[in-house]
Amino acid sequence: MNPKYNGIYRYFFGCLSILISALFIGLSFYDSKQEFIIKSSFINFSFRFDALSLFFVIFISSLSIFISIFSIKYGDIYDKKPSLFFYSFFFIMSMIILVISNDMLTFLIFWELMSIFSFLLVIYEGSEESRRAGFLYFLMTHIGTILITTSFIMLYLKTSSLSFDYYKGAAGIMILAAAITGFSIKAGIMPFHTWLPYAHPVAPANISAIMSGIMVNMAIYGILKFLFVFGSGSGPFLGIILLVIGALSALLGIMYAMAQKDIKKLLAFSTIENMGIIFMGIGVSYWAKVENFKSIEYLAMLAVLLHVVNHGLSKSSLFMGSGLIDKYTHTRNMEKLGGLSKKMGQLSVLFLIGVMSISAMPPLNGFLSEWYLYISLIGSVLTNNLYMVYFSVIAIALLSLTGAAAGAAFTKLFGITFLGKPRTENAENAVEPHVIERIGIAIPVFLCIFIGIYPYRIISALNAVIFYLTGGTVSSNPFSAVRIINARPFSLYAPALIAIAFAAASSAVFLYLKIFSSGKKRIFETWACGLDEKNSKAQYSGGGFSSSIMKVFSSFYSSVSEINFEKDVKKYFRTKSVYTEEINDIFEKYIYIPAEKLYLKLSEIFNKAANSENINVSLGYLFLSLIVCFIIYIFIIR
Amino acid sequence: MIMEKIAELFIILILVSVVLNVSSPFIKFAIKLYSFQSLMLAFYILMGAVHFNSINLYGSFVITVIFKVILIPYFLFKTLKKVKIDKEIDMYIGIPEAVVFAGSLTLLSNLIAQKIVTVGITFGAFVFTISLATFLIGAMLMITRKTLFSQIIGFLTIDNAIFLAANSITHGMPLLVELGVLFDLFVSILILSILILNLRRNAAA
Amino acid sequence: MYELVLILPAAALIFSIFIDVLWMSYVQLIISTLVFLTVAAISLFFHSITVFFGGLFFVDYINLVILITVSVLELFVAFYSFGYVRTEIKHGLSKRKFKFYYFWKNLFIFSMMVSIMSNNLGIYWTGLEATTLATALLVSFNRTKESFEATWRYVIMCSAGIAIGLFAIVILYFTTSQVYGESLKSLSFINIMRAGSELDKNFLMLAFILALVGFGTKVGFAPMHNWLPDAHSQAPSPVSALLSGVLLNTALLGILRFYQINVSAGIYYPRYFLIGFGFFTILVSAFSIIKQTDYKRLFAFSSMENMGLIALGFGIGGIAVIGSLFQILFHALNKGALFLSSGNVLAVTHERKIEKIRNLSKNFPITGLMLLFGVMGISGMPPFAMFLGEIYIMFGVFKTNIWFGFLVFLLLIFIFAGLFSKILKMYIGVKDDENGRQNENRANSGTDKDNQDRGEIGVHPFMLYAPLILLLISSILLFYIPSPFLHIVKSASAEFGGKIIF
Amino acid sequence: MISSWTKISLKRVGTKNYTEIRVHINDMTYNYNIQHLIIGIVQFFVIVLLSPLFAGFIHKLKQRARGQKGINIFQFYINFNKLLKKEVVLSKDATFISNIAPYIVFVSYLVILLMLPAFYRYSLLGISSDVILIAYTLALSTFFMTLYAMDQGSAFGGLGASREWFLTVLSEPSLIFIFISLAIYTKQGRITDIFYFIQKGASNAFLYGVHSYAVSIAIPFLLFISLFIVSISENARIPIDNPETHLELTMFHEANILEASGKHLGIYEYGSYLKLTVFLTVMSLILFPYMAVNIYQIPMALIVYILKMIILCILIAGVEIVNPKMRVFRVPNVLSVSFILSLIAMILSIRGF
Repeated sequence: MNPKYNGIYRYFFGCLSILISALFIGLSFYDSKQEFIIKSSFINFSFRFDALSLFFVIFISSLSIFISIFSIKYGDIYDKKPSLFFYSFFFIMSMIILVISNDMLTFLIFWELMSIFSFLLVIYEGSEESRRAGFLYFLMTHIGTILITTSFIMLYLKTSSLSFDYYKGAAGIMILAAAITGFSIKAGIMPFHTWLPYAHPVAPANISAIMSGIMVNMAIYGILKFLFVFGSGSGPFLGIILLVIGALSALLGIMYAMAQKDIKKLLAFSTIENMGIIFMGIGVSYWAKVENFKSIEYLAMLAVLLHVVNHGLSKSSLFMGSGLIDKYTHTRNMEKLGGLSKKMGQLSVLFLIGVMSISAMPPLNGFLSEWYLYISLIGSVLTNNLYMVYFSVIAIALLSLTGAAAGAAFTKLFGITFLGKPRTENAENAVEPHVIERIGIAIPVFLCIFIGIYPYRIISALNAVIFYLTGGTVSSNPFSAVRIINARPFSLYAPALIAIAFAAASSAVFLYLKIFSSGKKRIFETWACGLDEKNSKAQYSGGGFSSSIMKVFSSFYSSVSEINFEKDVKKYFRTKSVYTEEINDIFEKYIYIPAEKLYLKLSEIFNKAANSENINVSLGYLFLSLIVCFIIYIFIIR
Repeated sequence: MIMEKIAELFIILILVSVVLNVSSPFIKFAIKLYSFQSLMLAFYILMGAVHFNSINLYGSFVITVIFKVILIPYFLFKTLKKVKIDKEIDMYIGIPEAVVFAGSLTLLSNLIAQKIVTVGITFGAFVFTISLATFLIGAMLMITRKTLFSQIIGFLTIDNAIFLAANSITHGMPLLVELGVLFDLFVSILILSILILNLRRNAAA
Repeated sequence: MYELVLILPAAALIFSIFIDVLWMSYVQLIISTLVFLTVAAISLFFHSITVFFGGLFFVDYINLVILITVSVLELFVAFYSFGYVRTEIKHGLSKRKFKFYYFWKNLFIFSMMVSIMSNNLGIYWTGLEATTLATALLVSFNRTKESFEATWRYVIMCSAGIAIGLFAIVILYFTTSQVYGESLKSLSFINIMRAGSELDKNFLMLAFILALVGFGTKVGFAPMHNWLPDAHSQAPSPVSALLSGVLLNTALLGILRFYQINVSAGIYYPRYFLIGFGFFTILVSAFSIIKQTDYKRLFAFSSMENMGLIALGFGIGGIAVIGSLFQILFHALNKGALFLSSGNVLAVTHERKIEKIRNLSKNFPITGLMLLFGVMGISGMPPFAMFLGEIYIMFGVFKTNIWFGFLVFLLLIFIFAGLFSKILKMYIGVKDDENGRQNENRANSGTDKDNQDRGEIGVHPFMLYAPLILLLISSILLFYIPSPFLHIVKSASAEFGGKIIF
Repeated sequence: MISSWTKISLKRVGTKNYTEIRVHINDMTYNYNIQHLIIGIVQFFVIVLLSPLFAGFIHKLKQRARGQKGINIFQFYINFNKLLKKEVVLSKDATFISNIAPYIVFVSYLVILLMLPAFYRYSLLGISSDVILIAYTLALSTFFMTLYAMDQGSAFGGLGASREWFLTVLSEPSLIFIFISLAIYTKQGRITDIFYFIQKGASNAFLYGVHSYAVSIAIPFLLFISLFIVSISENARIPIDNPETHLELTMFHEANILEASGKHLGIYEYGSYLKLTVFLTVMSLILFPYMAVNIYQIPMALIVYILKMIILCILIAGVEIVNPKMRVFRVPNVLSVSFILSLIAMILSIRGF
């Protein structure tokens, strides 16, 4: 391989994934009800475009087009090991084929292929950190796959068919529970989330963007397929469980996000949060489906689908942005950044919009889906159902807490990283990213704004999916109020109107100030109580920013912090003190690590007993098993 | 009738040789006992051959004598000479306990044989008891003794037990099969001897 | 044509005595290819049970599956050996040793072929014991203390086990001689099957149990498995591949024959014994695998697990039998790839310990990736064909009991975790400081210049291609299974009462 | 699809000389006519213009209670005007955030006020005056204010931002809860509808003795207390924050805008008055929902509104005078009380009191 041509892989696979994604988009627009089967000798690979998979095909393809555009330039730091582009191409393809597959073996094969390629991308950097992350990720995802396989096996035994066509309404509670558990491992829902904050940060940024923006949503696809297509529509408590788990993981996800220093890790925890929000929507929708509250079902489903789109767009753009920060400053640690906004002006604007979108600030798209979720939760409170009322009240409480905490976490992210003074030289030497990289981020960010302000087009498009899943639609009318339990209009959020109001009010204020205030401006240094203003260390640090909130919610964390002073120095004139803080995941600490220890202990006992070095013992086992079999035999023949 | 009694004597001698084997820590003696035991087996087969006038059993007698009585003990002796071990030192259970254990295994096998043997076996449950007991005691030898030779002896005892069973409950396996089995046994003893030598050399080095 | 399958390995055996090693590697390639072609031709035109060599040997659907497995794996092992011999000779092993290697390997193959195709159970026994003896000296190929100990354990345990198997054959012979009289005829499998229900059921079952424990020792069922990890670890890698991929299946064939006889006689208890041993084997392997420190032992435990799974499948019957039959071939391919690619690492570094091997992604990019993918395949992940086998077995398991299915899956997850954590550590793990320094010192103190670069460059390209192609085949088989093989599997499963639902 | 979109029909209605813009799609009609629009705009401007007065009134009350002479209650208008005339001093480290954040903060309060009914049943943005939207718009203002605080790289800015979010994380859920409790209580989602509903129910019950809607005193009372606590925390009032101090240890709100000057400071200050007014207005509506339904009731409603606001101002000033400032980490205790009160209110309203 001539190093001169290294870039060719990047261009080739980048363009290829753009082309094929575009092809799939075209295919799905061309004819929405295609079905084809590739016959092999033993298993048939059948594929089908239905409304749900169509939605996901377009979603995956369009996001991967943006990310591919981005990585065409961004990837040049990975030119030395071009396997990145190869893997990521297949990663995208396997996801696209996954959502159109129409029988269980095809589904499982491409599901696992997706996992394998994403795993290879996680360990791409080849560091010790990436090994641990990769192992954890692959183990967890394997467990998930096995649970999914289990549910498919049970479906197969029930219907004696491999094709999805026969699974409609066949899945009972057991099957659904297994499938949901399996998929929620992939989605990173709270008790199973441990892999996610490790795996997402270690991968290259474009891969993190794909994983967080697209891949976790494959789990949502699976759950929707199982609950709303295969599900027999029983067990309303499943919906409630999903709601509660979703709410908890939303809250805990964002609480942990707030505590992070690593930009990508923060974003990864935020992915957990958003998956939690999506799960809440699914839970409400499924519960409403079982209990036959139609309009709540549709609204919650709209919330789910919209949030999938919104989260995909904003999270992928944020991950791409974090990749650019990493690329141009060589660090992802917020405590070493700061003041990037001056160096990377355009990126910071894009990043700001992404951050606003993901923390659900009103005129943008993130708020839209959360609003629908709130409305459906309020609706389920209003149904007066005996149990759901309390759970949805709790869910509203947790969701509102999540919303506020998301604001705090992302203020920290943006404020510490982009604003203030540069904290290290890394941050000082940053430059504006290449234009192609900016374009790659700009498109999803633009879409965020577009969907946020003018969502009617996408809602009317999503109605096809909602109809496929639930049998009803949500009005895509700008001025049609939502109804939740009875025919009376309940409420309305008209984003376009709000946006216009914002624009009008700001221009009015601007004009007023233009006319009535002095336009004088003076640039001067920040007042720092007379101290040296060059000292960037005087700024608030990221850890300090979140510490007060963390102190209030300290029961969620198991944090260990200590301050080390140099010894033998005068008490009040220390030259140096070291503050270390370690924030541990409570699930990791109280569930995963003890489980691992238990397994290792058991294996040690087993290993000692079963794999004895002593040949006499081995022979003893041989004859012992003979005798045991003999005794059983004697009992059998009587 | 008298033939049967004589055959029973041979069989009892097999069991006795095995029990003697258990009671002695000397390897040379054990190999000799094995040779004797195989000879008793061969005589037993010969009795069967005379009784049924079966050419198959005559052939079986010949190859048993060649392989089990002569060749295998010869090679074991040769190896033993090179390795220079004469006594079993490490045992998991002491000799008196082992002998008592062997006795109880015989009782156990009698019990099992009574239970299993229902239909016409040539010489009845008696042979089955003995062969099972021999089998189990051989297994016990393999399990309880650490020296490699004792393990080989135990293995060979098991093999003899199976041969005894084969020649008592049936009129011997087909000659082709028997030849193959004995040849395999012989080769395995050869290989085990080589291994003993190599292990010894490695341990010495 | 059928005779060729026996004659060709015998010819190779004879050649190996007289021809120089380097020439022998070519001859071996040709003969292995011929064997493969013969078996391919047999399986293409196979339509019913065929007897040859005067009724002593036969081919039916079940042993044809194993025959195909042997011939395919043998072909790749021959390929691999071609490079292996050259690499090892370059690294300073004597040619005479490899003459030995070829001799014993061909004897092993020959006796295995005899064993697989024998119609007569006595001959089956002889062949199986012969495989033990033929591989014994291959296991001690390295002539170290560990290898001799492993061989000792292997020979003693397998001989004792197979002696028990002989007991089973004796009892079976006694039972059948009631029908056919005392001759070679009453050990003929075809005849026994024909007699079927006339035989004494108690004795048949006793024979089955003895066969299960006896041959099960050689299959590697827990708790009789103790020889297996050591032997697999100490044998030269191509031999390990053969041991794991086909020898275990050959031993399993014996159990299956007894099982078939029992089934034909209408006895249904044996399946519980198969399920029990299969499950227990998976259990033991699941809890032992994480504690292994030697990477070839790791794969050995994985082989145990897979044999357990196959036995489980046969025991459960129905749809699971198809899975088990698939698994026999697919496991051989995948495990072959694993052992062969681990052989690459071993051939260059001469290190068996996992902790001594680090950062394969840099030094052995292709081999490391093959190991990684191989482990994925062996854990039943697509795009490798074992996915099919495993899922079909699990169909059966879940059909019997859902919770049992969950339990088996849990154990499989443990095994995957154990295997994968170790392999991943080898692939991109970073050494601890102390170990790292130690290893560096050893590398510098080495006299041989070739040993110093310790990379994939020191490996003959054939050693890379063989496992690569095996993995590729495994991957292709997931998407396309040749219809003759499918037909064979279907018919074979029909003999166990398997029903195929597509 | 387009056919189902907005149909805006303009027509002359009868003898009345105004145009009615009727927005109706499929099923829902929300009447807007010129009258509503004009009164909505008037209402908006009245509140916006009055808001510094309320703040000044509270300030004055506090000072008088402490025995000081006190400022002119129109002082804040003067301050605002003066600040506009001053030059803006920007930090060297300031970015575009510093230039846009004051506007966005200010405008988001304006937008909330556009949605809020004060003394007239319809507001200008009444059609889209969802309660959750209001709560999140408040969060938007906090978001930009804290970004502004962190923009200059001063130590106080980060401190202020951190503390501001600390408060918001605790009070925002309470606020949302209060709003959603109201929504559940009335089964209405829009703030205009909510208070109209309460008003109608109350008037039906008390004036005509018709219990056509569920009427409760307990629930609004609980919500009022809860909202009172929240508004004290959100508006940086005394037990939690002190808007008059610039001591770094006690600053919450002021630390955020410490670097602001000139017109930026002016609109920040004005924004804080607006925010106070928003909270006071909502409280006043919970306390005594009386809004004009037609143009003739407006003078009465306006007077009632101002009266209510004066009462609330006195209340807040009273609380500020009586209480000392509390430790930062005692704030969660107080806010959790508000949260629980609103939770109880919600549960009560579900079960149909």
